[in-house]
Amino acid sequence: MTATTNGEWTRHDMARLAARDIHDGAYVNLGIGIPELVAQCVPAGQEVIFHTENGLLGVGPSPVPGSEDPELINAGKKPVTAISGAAYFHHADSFAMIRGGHLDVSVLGAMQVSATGDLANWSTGEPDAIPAVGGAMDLVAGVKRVVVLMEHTTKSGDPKIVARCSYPLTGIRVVDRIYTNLAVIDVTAEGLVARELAPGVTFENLQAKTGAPLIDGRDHRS
Amino acid sequence: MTATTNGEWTRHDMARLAARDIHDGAYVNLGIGIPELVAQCVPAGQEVIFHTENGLLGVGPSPVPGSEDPELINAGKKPVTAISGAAYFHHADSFAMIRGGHLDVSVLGAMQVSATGDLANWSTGEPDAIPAVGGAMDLVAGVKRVVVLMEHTTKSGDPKIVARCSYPLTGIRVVDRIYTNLAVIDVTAEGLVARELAPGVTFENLQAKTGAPLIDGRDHRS
Amino acid sequence: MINKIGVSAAEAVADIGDGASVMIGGFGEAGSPIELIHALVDRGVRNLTVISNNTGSGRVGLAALIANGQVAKMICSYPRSANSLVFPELYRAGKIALELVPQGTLAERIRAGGAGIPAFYTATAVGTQLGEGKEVRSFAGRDYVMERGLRADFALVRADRADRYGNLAYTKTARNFGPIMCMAARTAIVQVRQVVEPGGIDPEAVVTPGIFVQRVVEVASPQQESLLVKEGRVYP
Amino acid sequence: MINKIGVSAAEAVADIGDGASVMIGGFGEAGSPIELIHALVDRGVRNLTVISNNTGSGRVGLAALIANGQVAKMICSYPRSANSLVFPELYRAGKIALELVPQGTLAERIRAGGAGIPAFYTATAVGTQLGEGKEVRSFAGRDYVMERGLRADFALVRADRADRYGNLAYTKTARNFGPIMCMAARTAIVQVRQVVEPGGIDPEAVVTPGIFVQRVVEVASPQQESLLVKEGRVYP
Repeated sequence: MTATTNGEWTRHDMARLAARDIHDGAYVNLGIGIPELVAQCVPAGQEVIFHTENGLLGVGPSPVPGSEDPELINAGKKPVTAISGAAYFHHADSFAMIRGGHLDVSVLGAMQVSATGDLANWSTGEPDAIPAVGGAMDLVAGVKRVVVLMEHTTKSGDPKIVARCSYPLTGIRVVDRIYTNLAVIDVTAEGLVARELAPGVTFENLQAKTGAPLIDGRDHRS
Repeated sequence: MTATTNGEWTRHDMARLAARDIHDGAYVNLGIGIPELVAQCVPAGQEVIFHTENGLLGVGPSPVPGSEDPELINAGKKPVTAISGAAYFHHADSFAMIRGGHLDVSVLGAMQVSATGDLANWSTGEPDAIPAVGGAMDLVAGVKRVVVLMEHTTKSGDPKIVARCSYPLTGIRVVDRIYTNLAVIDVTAEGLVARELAPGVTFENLQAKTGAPLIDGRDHRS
Repeated sequence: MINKIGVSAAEAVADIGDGASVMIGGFGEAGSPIELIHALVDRGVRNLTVISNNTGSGRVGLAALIANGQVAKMICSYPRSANSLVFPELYRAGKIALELVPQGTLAERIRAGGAGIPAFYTATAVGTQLGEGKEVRSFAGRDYVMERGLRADFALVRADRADRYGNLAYTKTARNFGPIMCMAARTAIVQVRQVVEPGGIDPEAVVTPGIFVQRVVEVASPQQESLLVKEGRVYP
Repeated sequence: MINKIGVSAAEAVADIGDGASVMIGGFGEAGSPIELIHALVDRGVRNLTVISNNTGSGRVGLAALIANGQVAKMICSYPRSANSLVFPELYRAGKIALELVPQGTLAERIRAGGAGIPAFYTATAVGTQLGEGKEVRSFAGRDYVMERGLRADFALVRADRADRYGNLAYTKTARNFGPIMCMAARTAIVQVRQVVEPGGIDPEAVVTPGIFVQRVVEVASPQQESLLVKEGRVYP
């Protein structure tokens, strides 16, 4: 695993770590932003099927510039392609896949994750913000495993992993694992367990940047 | 309209009367038995689309003997054909059409119809009978207009139009019109209204064979 | 590489155990997965709950499974038909339980189960025997009964074509319950007439996307139930 | 003879009046029926409730309808996007109401409305702001909120092909909300790129059966919203 000069993981590192943990043959929905990078990081020899909630199972790589099709887009409204063996369907069928527990993994960005796996990623709650939720609440309620890819702290250095979310929730007790630029952290019944640390990060340093108690789980990786 | 030598309507007469009342362009589901004859009686120049609840919109005529397809059947499990412009769909979509009020007319057979339009057509309620309901309860609950085609009395001469159904109900206050070998009768808020009588039938004779009061509505046909 | 194809019918049903719930596709013989059902007869597992619109004909297919004493309970809409002999006999003898469900409610309960909907309301069966004991609730002045989503451990389904991802296309009215049963089962096992390459089914015309299918068995020339019944065949 | 084709966009929307509820298909520009929306802008009717996943881009299509002051309320999942300027401005000024619905709940509410289901339960939004005020009920130990089916007076939808019966085929991810909105609207109005003869759409590949469609408008070369936005176009 490569890392930045300061010993933290890059966004691509985070995506590679998340991709490593996705089992061969899994059905996966990728959120907008850093999660989109996961599609490029599927290990050689494995096959993962990507779902986009706007009606496509079997999302392929980005189109060659100039060959974009405005009727073939992902949930972020970016042009995509479809693999051979893809299927199109309408929105109710697409969310039947999500709500019915048929997707294996949902990879999402986040504004905050709580010590018990509550997720906040749809609204700052500010009075003049335009609230917009999209499919996030459906994904966290329906997909078997929900993982978050995000920077460990805000731009101003505040922890995004917190005892309790201050932003409006997307779902309660929904996050299973968090990948940040500093660490891989599991949400367990015992609490937050740090499984892996970026090369330049110490446990003490990680704890200092985290708004909830961490358990050092590096000796008993799941 | 032809009639039998005793002045009663034949099954084909009843089907023709029912077909006459179906508007051009209607979507219609035909029950098993006498109702199936309605398909052959659509007036020239009109087009009616027949739905079968096992997943076909655009049921065509019976296949030429020898060309039956066991995978192309109607709800009575008889071989049918499909018109050009037909569509196949699964059972949940098929009953979405029914339950969602998209079908214009449901033509059903009946064991009993009550004075208020209750329908009994699925079970005799006898202890050793094998209960079987099929799609009848869905049809009467969902289709905009429900009409019944049946013999006016049982084989032993008992009225099938009754004050209250003695057989288990298929639905409450669901029947709009009844076509029998003797008459065309509407279920209205005022009661049962005889709209048309077969040529050899008098109102008094009809009333004598009917288990609920009839209003003579022949002067104000709807 | 994802490949859901390649198992035999016997292998495909090898983990269906005693007491399992099994959805079985088909409306009459159209879409009935007769080879998969016979593989389940061969296994001899018992105490099954079977969800299927009918109860089979003659002594083959679903009727053979019932005749073999493997089914403790049927959930269906129409257990009676021209050549349905086995179920009525066992039912009258009190040897098999029946949950009778209106056909559209059955379809919607299965679809709901597959779509993660635990319960919904429908006007079907309000005021009838089949609505008895169910919660009644009024919306906009009309009464509805509450019905529960239905899932199963397994589904046995017949389709026409499949690719290695499990994408399915069906034939005419043999589609019927297949797509929704694939959605509602934890393990959906599908027999198809033909396996095609990925892309061999137009992605616009895939009826069941592969995510709903776990195993595909190729049966190039399936037996036709009505012919077996006409010949008086008995399985096994 | 049944023939749902042959009207112009203006004729197709001529009976959409003040206060109507209108479902508008599309996910972003994909599947957005821009010519039908512009015909509705031309009509100038007001006080509309619009159900659509987004709120449009730039000053064309759905955004033009909103900018024109015709929409009193939006029911949608994602009213914010890169080129979404009109809605935020009116929303902040208190000139348009918003019912925010999770995308999957929105889709299922529309499908339920079309399928005659007045209400259903979903785990989506439990314990969140968007679940507040909704009935919560536990099934098998898990909490769900009750959501209501959603219907509308009209739907404006874009598909790829139609025949005179109203059977529809779509293109790729432009399918999105089209099929369920056709189901849920009392009058579904569809613009298509091409009209074909009956049978021209394989009956196995019809996505929306004609029973759900009332009017079809052929628009052989629809405008592309993103290009209009890039050019800074303003409708009308």
